[in-house]
Amino acid sequence: MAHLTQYIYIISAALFILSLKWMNHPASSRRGVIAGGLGMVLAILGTFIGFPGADGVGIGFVHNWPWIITAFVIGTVVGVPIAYIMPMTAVPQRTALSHACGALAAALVGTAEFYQRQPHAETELRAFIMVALVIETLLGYLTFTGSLMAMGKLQEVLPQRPITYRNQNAVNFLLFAIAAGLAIRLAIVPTDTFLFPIFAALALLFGVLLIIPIGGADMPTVIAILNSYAGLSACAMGFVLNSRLLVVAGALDGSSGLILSIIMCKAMNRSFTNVLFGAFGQVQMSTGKAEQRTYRSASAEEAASVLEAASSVIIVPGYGLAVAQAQHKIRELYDSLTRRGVDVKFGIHPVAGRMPGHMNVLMAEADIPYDKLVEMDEINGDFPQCDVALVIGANDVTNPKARTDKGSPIYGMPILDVDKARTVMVIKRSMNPGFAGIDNDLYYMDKTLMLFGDAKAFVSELIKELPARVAA
Amino acid sequence: MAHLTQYIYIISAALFILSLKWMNHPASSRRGVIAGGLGMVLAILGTFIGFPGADGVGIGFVHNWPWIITAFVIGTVVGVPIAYIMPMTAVPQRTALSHACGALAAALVGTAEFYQRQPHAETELRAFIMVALVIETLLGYLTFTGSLMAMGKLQEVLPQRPITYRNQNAVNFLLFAIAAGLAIRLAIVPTDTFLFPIFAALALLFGVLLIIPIGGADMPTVIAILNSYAGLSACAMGFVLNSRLLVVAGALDGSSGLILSIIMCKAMNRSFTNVLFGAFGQVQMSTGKAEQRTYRSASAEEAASVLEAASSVIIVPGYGLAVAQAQHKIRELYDSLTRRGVDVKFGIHPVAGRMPGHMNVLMAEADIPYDKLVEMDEINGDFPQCDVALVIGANDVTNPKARTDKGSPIYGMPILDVDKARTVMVIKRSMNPGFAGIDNDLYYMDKTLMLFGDAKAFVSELIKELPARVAA
Amino acid sequence: MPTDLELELFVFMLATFLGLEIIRKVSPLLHTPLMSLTNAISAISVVGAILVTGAAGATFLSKVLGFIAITAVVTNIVSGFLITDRMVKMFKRREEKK
Amino acid sequence: MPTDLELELFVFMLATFLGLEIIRKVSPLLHTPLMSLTNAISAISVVGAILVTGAAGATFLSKVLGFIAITAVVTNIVSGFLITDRMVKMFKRREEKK
Ligand SMILES: NC(=O)c1ccc[n+]([C@@H]2O[C@H](COP(=O)([O-])OP(=O)(O)OC[C@H]3O[C@@H](n4cnc5c(N)ncnc54)[C@H](OP(=O)(O)O)[C@@H]3O)[C@@H](O)[C@H]2O)c1
Ligand SMILES: NC(=O)c1ccc[n+]([C@@H]2O[C@H](COP(=O)([O-])OP(=O)(O)OC[C@H]3O[C@@H](n4cnc5c(N)ncnc54)[C@H](OP(=O)(O)O)[C@@H]3O)[C@@H](O)[C@H]2O)c1
Repeated sequence: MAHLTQYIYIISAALFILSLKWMNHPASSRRGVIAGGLGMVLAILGTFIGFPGADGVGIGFVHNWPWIITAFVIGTVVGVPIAYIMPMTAVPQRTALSHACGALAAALVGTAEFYQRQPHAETELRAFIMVALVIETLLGYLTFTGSLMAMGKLQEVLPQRPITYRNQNAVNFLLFAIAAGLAIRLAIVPTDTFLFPIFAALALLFGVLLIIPIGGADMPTVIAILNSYAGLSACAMGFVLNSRLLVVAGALDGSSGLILSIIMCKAMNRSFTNVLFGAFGQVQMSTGKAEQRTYRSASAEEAASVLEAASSVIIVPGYGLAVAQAQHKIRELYDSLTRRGVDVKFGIHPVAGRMPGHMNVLMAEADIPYDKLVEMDEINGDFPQCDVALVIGANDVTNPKARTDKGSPIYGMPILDVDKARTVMVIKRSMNPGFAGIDNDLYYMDKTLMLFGDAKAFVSELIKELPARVAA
Repeated sequence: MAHLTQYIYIISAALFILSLKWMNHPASSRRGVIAGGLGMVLAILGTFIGFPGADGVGIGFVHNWPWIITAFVIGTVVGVPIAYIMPMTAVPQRTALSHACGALAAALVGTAEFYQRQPHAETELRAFIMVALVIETLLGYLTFTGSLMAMGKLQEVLPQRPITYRNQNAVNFLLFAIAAGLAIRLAIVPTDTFLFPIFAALALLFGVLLIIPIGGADMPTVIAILNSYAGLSACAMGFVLNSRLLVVAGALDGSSGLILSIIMCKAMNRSFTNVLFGAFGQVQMSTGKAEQRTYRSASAEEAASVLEAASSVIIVPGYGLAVAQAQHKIRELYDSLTRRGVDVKFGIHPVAGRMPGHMNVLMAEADIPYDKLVEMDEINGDFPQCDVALVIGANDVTNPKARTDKGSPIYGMPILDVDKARTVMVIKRSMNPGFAGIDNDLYYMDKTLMLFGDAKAFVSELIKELPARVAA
Repeated sequence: MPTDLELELFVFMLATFLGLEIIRKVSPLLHTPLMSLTNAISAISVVGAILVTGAAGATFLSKVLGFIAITAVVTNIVSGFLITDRMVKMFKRREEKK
Repeated sequence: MPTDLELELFVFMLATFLGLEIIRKVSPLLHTPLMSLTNAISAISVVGAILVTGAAGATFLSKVLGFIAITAVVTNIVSGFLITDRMVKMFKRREEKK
């Protein structure tokens, strides 16, 4: 039976790979999810089938069934509602929570193995196994608390702004150095069991301290990095348990997190270190105040008449749309304009919203066909020929300062060229700056109309105005 | 030391992977070749270092140094001149030859292992090892003779046309069935040593029979398939010797051959089975004769005046260019036209020539910058705006029948839309058909000028005419 | 003969290269579902959690830690695959209704 | 514990996926050098040939077959890498001379 398990694991790993491969296109993505789920079910069944006997080899029986079954039942009972009740706007928080769960599990398994193997420390906690084990638990515990902090910030339970104090980086570094020192000591002398709880506590603390100086708006990047850590932790578990399946799944997760964080950093024109140690949001917040400048604002009625006269409209959604949960209203607006023969497209910036691809999911949730969601590089050529660019709750990703003002904190970040459209309309609640805390020159252009109000409420009004005008 | 070897092997495998990765662009391709070479040197050194002792484990010494060193010296002495003397037009033949060498080596190693391990057959020729071993030798021997046949056909030592006889596929199948039967028997009873030579002989024979019914022009696809077999054979050797490095390198080679043959089949709109069992070339050869149709031909002088009047020219190279070795002359033509302010580009069809990418190598050899070599899908949009399409030794890849004539053997094959250019000029020696053996409607169009002559000679004349006309 | 460490390192190297290649090709449209999918897949640590909890000689500590671990990852598996499925189902090319 | 076969199958599966991903991305410009490069890489069977020839108890047959095998693959290694290098060096973006 143990051999059968190995073959099942090979199939399971292949399914995980196919699963990610099929995510390369929406048309095959559902197949991808099913392949992944099947791989997981096979892996679990395979593990039960191939359970080693008391002597560590051959056919055996799973012990402690009640514990295992209860845990499976609880996990399922908790998991199903999370999946179905969670609104799409809360996906970033849910992702952070599940990183926390995954990392905790890895850390706890590592801890259990550490104590369980003590009686045979000589053979079963050899140097390389201990190295893998301390990496597993270190990453596991710090990702656990780090992800919880990230979740708190995204859910706005914790303060969004970075919390900084003097010598913060030095303190963090010192803490990390102590934890690393203990880890090395444990790897050399695995029988020093009393050091383990201290090591674990330091890792947990370090996870908290690592996140508090990072602003709420940087949480998406942090989540991707924590994703990577959680994957590496599962990978390390694979080294401890000598399981290739774990190594492969962990490595896939690790590389995914790495690539997503690189994509995000690039789209924001920032470096890893800047995200992790920059306390970016806070510093800029204060530079927002400039001399009084004039802008034009308009009512929903006026805006509706502009939209109606247009033959092509590009809608640019941003973080404010997610906050206002306006996706379904936007779909109504899209329908209503399309019915009038207006050509409507969506310009999606890679870091609009609070997670890479976040806007795509929200628009898809509202049943907007995905071929209307156009990536930044592709849509930028279309703005000069477009009659109206309608910006809804987006700010930084449309700021022309990124192109021109070398002193600006967002200088060099690629943006949507909204300012090249014939007319620009911006729905937001005030003249307040966005995440980067800087003024947006777009709002002061002659061709720009500011539409003040909550995204959802304003779009509803727009929709109401549109048919009225047709009747007239 | 044996452990060091394992780490060296990991690095070596990583270098092979990087090597292929860097082939994704000409700018990094040299780095790719160097990485591959480095990986190979490391692997060889690692093997010497980690040689197992007489007991099969631990540090040991390499025996039979004189044999090994002599073999290395001979291999090097033979290999260097091949690399430097081989003209680029003969690359397909060289590739076939090297597949033969690689496959032979795999087959011989498998054979040696088979006899060497006989005394310990019980433990060292267990079922799975024998399965791998017979796969290794079967693929190795048949690829060896198959590749030699392919080389003979490409070098035109052997007749190009397919050799067919009644019940050919049945005979081949029977032969293969016997070989497979012996293989199974050997896998079950590895001590039946007398069966092995029969098995090997059948595999060698099968390689010959497999290739003779395939036409010379299909050899490129055959070579890619044999490439795949050679890789799989190395892979099987990895299973026999329990070496992951061999498994990885073999799998990389195997997938490369597979993908290249798929690309070629797609570009010809044919299936694998059609290539392997279709005896394609011969059947069509006879359908070439049609009623007399009129065409216009022109002299080099007239052609030169047309070229000079043009402001944009697309040159379409084909198999005839390789035959005539005209690549350097074409470079001169390119220079001369460019100097006159004519915009010159090259339209490269994926299966022009005798190997995928063959035309690119020839053009690169003549120092034509690779950004002027445009792939089919990209250049097809440019033909309608192009003054002159100059076809040099290409035929099938420009035949409009592929688009229109459902009965044509090349129907559905994507072609270069040469017929959409304002003027078409075709350099070839006669009105004879190309590989597919069918008439080319292109030649009978009103806007087409036939330029009869050997590609190299005719282009030389063209070049001579060009400056003369400027002076006039 | 290679040790376990050497084997696992080899596998790790291959899987990392593969992961980087594959993820780089994922459509930007799907980056959010991708994140929840990889997260669900990394819940493969359920294998380790089962091994720890179900082992013949599992101590009480192992059972408790393993129990928490299984609960946590099964939550991830269930919610991860289901929510990813919910997300990708939303992506439609042409509008079906109306 | 997994057997050798199971380990190698795992590695084979990974390497095949990786190969397919990577090769698919190779520029069509470079398909000819790609073929000679993979061919040179598959000459890694030199490792097997050395093991056969250099083994302590190698029979005369093993030595002869191994000798031929080494000669054949070393030819492939040397000519394969050198000719590929010659080819890729030819690919230039801008013309240097003149
Ligand atoms: N997506 C990612 O992966 C990611 C990762 C890290 C960082 N970020 C950062 O997040 C930012 C995203 O840019 P963005 O343009 O989408 O957002 P933004 O620059 O943060 O601007 C959002 C705008 O929405 C408005 N808003 C808020 N609530 C609203 C409501 N209920 N109704 C209408 N408007 C509302 C706000 O203006 P008012 O207050 O005036 O209404 C604000 O100016 C970028 O700076 C990016 O670097 C994103
Ligand atoms: N590249 C690959 O990977 C590959 C693989 C498999 C099959 N193929 C097949 O090979 C064919 C390639 O198409 P192609 O258009 O390049 O070649 P083609 O259709 O074979 O035509 C070559 C033409 O070149 C002319 N020619 C021969 N020697 C010449 C010389 N010395 N000077 C001038 N012209 C000469 C011949 O006409 P004259 O005799 O009148 O001079 C012939 O019509 C396709 O049918 C393709 O399917 C290619």
